[in-house]
Amino acid sequence: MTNVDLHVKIGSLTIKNPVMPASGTFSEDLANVFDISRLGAVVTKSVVPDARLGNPSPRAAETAAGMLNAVGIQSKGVDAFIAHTIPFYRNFDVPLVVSISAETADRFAEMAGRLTLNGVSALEVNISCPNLEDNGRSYAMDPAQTERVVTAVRRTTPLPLIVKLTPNTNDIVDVALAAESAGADAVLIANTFLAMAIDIETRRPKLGNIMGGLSGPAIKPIVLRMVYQAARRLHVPVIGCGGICSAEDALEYLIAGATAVQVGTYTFVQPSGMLDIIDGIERYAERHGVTQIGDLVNTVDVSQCVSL
Amino acid sequence: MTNVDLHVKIGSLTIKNPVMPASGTFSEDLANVFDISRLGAVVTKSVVPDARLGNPSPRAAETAAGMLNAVGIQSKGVDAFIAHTIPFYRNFDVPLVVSISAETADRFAEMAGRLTLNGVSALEVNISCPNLEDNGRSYAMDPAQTERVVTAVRRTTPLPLIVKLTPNTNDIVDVALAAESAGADAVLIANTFLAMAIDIETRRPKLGNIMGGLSGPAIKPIVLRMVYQAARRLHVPVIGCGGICSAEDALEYLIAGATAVQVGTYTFVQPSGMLDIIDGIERYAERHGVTQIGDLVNTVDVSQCVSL
Amino acid sequence: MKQVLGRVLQNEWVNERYKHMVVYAPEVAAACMPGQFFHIRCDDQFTPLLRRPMSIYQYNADYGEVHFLYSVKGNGTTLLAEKKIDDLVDLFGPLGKGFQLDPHWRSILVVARGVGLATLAPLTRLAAKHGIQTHAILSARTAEDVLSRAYMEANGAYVNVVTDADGSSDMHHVEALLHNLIKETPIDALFTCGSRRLTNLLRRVALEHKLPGQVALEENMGCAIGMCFCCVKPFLKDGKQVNLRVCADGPVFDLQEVMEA
Amino acid sequence: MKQVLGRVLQNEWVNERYKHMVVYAPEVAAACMPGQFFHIRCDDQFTPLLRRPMSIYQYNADYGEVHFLYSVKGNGTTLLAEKKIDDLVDLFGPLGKGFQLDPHWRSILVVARGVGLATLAPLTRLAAKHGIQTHAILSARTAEDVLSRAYMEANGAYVNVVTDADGSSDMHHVEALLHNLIKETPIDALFTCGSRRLTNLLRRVALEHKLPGQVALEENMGCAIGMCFCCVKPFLKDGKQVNLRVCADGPVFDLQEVMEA
Ligand SMILES: Cc1cc2nc3c(=O)[nH]c(=O)nc-3n(C[C@H](O)[C@H](O)[C@H](O)COP(=O)(O)OP(=O)(O)OC[C@H]3O[C@@H](n4cnc5c(N)ncnc54)[C@H](O)[C@@H]3O)c2cc1C
Ligand SMILES: Cc1cc2nc3c(=O)[nH]c(=O)nc-3n(C[C@H](O)[C@H](O)[C@H](O)COP(=O)(O)OP(=O)(O)OC[C@H]3O[C@@H](n4cnc5c(N)ncnc54)[C@H](O)[C@@H]3O)c2cc1C
Ligand SMILES: Cc1cc2nc3c(=O)[nH]c(=O)nc-3n(C[C@H](O)[C@H](O)[C@H](O)COP(=O)(O)O)c2cc1C
Ligand SMILES: Cc1cc2nc3c(=O)[nH]c(=O)nc-3n(C[C@H](O)[C@H](O)[C@H](O)COP(=O)(O)O)c2cc1C
Ligand code: FES
Ligand code: FES
Repeated sequence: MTNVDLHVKIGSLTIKNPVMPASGTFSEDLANVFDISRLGAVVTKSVVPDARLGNPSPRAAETAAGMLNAVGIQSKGVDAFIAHTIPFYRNFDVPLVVSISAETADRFAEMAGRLTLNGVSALEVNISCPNLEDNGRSYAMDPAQTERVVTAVRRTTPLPLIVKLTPNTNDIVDVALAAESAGADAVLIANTFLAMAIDIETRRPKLGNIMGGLSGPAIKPIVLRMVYQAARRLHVPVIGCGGICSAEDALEYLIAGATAVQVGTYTFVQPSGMLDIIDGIERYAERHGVTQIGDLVNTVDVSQCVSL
Repeated sequence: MTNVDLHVKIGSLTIKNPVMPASGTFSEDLANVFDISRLGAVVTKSVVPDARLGNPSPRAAETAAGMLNAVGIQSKGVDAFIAHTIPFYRNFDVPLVVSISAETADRFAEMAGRLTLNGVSALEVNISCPNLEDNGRSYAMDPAQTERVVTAVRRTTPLPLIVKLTPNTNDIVDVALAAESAGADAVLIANTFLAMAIDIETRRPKLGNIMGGLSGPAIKPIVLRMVYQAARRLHVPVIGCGGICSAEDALEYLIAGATAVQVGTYTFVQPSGMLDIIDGIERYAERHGVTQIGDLVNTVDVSQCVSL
Repeated sequence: MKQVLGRVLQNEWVNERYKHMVVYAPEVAAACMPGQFFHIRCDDQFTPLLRRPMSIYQYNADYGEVHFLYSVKGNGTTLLAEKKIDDLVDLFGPLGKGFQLDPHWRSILVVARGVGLATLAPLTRLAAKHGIQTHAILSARTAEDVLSRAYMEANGAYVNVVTDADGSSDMHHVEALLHNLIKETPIDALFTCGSRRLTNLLRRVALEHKLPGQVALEENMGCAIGMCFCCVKPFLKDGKQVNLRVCADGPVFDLQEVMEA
Repeated sequence: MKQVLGRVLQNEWVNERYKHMVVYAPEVAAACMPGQFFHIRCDDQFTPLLRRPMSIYQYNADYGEVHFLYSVKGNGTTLLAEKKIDDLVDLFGPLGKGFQLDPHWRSILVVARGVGLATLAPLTRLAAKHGIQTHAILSARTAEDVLSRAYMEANGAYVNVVTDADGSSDMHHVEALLHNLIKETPIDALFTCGSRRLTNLLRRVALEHKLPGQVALEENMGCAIGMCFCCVKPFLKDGKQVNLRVCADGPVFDLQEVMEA
């Protein structure tokens, strides 16, 4: 169609364009809406070792330019996942990224080992979900914990590892460096912000779980800043995720330093929005004479700025 | 006018209603728009020891339901402040809260001492401004640093101390507890989130300072969560600040545990918006049979929720 | 399911709180079933960010029309209410599993209140097509608030109206009415929507009379197509709790399996 | 300064990119001065969140009218462009310090391009009131794009049009034109707006001819009344850099003090 080469590399995995869905906001169902093989990759909802019910309802609430969710991880467990989900994606010509989550490093490693299967192109290690740990804490809040769990996972699989970080930390760069040094092939910035909303008439939290994760356009400027800070320091690719709702948003992330992006909440707003984003990136690249999309990554021009 | 008593106490200071402006979003100029003595208190832009130019322009950019600013602290210094600003407010029947900022604990303490003056009702200790410290770091990212600076300030002034925290931390509760144990009369949650935006056509950051602080409705759910977490653990009052644009928003904060609130960005949207918020709080209290507004504080009902 | 930009043909107040919107959207009008819904984007800005689920109130494949009957309550529905004739409205659907009618049934009993009146109205028409008689108990604050009465009657339903105004909407009275109707006519199945109290009542009555029943539920939604698990409610299947998605496993569920109502 | 809800009397395209909006707002129309601006809320949602600064293009105290001439470029101005007659628009103003005219002057020279045409138009009228003759150089892409020509001429200005289309807007050509005009007529002061290149040029010319000058600047704004220091630009006062607020210390500044242009 055009002269722009949109391929990017995430470790040993090459994907045909830098746009993929965010874990938990995508499933087989979207194949009913558009041809999902047009995506750079597909990413599953985080799968956990055993079947889980997830959190009580209500699980979603809306905020200004954002949404809260406290789905937790409702999952049929890894066995059902291997039996049903992986085979489904064999019908599509698109790399499958499987997001995994667990409550101990050992179980993380065990999951990674079991999921090192034909048809799985990469693993996304979700050490950041704010709903699973005590008081919203997670591995990815702390560099040492991050290093520990990524090291364990690295031992059990040769698949490319994408480590998904939490934005609920005061030093994203240290955590990202810890993930990198433990063997991550890419870091994904970021999961949702721990947040809350209250119904003032009933005085009850709007989520059954009291707190939940904030996603959507509201968070974009914060996550973009984190991607910028991390990309400056890491050698492995950074994948950006937070509030992307347009090609312009995705391009902001690429320019800030992301090699690829994930789109979450926007798919709820525009079910086929990811395709528009891919097309828009391509048009921008053409207009700006960018022949390989990777040439755009990390090109933010701060020469006229005073550094903070 | 009504039967609702809106007074609240911040340490030894009693204010006539729980609504005040946020530092940096208010100045003498607003007295041209409405009668500022209707506010619970007025709060000055953070004043620093010596005159400063602040950051390069552009200093502001807009984001989804939010804004970025990297004003830095443009200030005429504390001498000019004492000579001109404090006398101005003597004409108004409203408590004056002076926000102070400095780059070392000693200078913080020195400023607090100098500003312990007739006409100053409380000091707000801004240890959270993300623009002043290296790579966006600030005292309030760390409990030990917070304790150190608040202890120093506490020694030089008997005025009520409101310690303003940053949301750029992974444990707001520890930092708040540190401020409390060092002698804070209240903690103010929170300042802005370190964030960024890029113009994709020029590939330059939208702020002259590269990064800046995100404020406005976008951040409300995150800050509200922090207020909720801190209020559960502290004995001193929590003041909530982040994205408040309506009486409903202010009430959400009170119910979550804030004794008072500050309004920042919304004053740019509706210059007299704080008055509508005060009126709306009063109407809600009347409708709900709340006679003393303090009775609403910390009344969030989590009995039907599963705790995170 | 499709995402289409429909054109507003009508958007009028039917009483103080409800509006009736007719959208020209031939690409989707033909696929609608009673009990299904559309996920509607109320504005192209990000406040509100999410779409709003709205039941299909009426649909007409020949005219390419989809109708909604909605209560104007918050940000999203207020923006919907502002739409003028010829404005475009972004519809995604039809979504979810609708009501199931067994062709052997001869008559069904429908009990509705509030927005449930919108959801259950098209069921009457489908029932009529299958030669099934609808008996309806429509509950509202006042007689004027009973929105779908004319539409249901035009489709052959026998309608009983109960109101808060004359006290007849009281649960005891409705229960008595239900028992009476079931005694007098050979009711084959019960249908209801939304309200927790009505659902509880109907479940009890259904159990007592050993009748099957279906209920359309509501829950805050994210994706509306089964991906995000935001909209789940707890159900009882074979004695065990399962969390089912209102958008994809419902919004219509077996009355006996509902737990939370 | 006041915050008022004005009523839109007119909102029409004047060329491909610009619209002319007339708002009925008698509470503020009487207080307007050329060079001042209003801070306008384009929508009552939070996207966009902030108000947008817009120069006063014309004002008429007798009719209670305030006019804006705006280029439709982003989210805020697109929403403004959607306003229909009788819609309300939330104005805060008039704000800032306008142009200063010395009653002893006999003629002024105005050089404008783009939105500067809106900002400088009312100056001509005020000058005329004071018996001061305006000479204007209006620059645009094409002759049709020169928006305020008729309005300025109606207020007695001598207008020179330069365009990109015929190459006459080239800086060298404009500079020559300036020198010529100043030689031929007794110009007392220079005025311009916005464009960096024009400002630089005018500053040089003003210095050379020892003429005073004023320039209206633009910067992203928060509060627009001097509180937040978001809108500052660097200026040279007595040889030292100071950061002045475009909203409160300007938007009109002494041409010689501008640093960044
Ligand atoms: C399957 C289904 C069918 C529905 N059909 C109808 C109908 O035909 N007519 C009608 O008037 N209403 C119907 N509703 C309810 C309707 O979706 C809500 O009234 C609407 O979303 C409120 O939006 P708002 O912005 O005006 O209100 P707000 O209260 O401002 O909404 C805030 C948030 O809460 C969510 N929300 C609020 N109430 C509900 C609710 N009852 N269900 C789901 N989410 C909610 C909104 O989606 C939004 O995210 C239906 C709901 C569902 C789930
Ligand atoms: C004192 C003053 C007077 C002005 N007068 C006029 C006028 O008469 N006619 C006219 O067409 N324009 C005028 N402008 C510029 C006008 O304010 C911007 O074009 C407008 O804000 C763009 O808004 P947007 O949402 O359409 O664009 P966007 O590009 O979507 O705006 C994004 C953000 O950038 C800010 N922004 C973008 N451009 C400017 C700018 N040039 N100045 C300040 N902020 C900007 C917006 O306020 C907003 O926060 C004036 C600006 C100032 C400061
Ligand atoms: C409803 C919902 C469910 C989510 N579930 C998961 C999950 O299971 N695992 C995970 O790593 N992230 C999960 N996320 C986080 C997203 O993958 C993504 O990181 C976040 O939403 C930010 O991106 P966005 O702003 O584009 O939505 C979920 C997000 C939402 C909104
Ligand atoms: C333009 C601007 C300048 C600010 N300057 C200061 C400051 O000098 N000192 C300070 O403590 N906080 C400052 N803040 C932060 C606000 O006081 C407030 O904490 C923040 O904006 C969040 O509240 P909001 O969402 O209501 O705006 C500033 C905020 C803005 C928008
Ligand atoms: S709304 Fe996403 S699964 Fe139902
Ligand atoms: S915009 Fe706030 S000082 Fe100018």
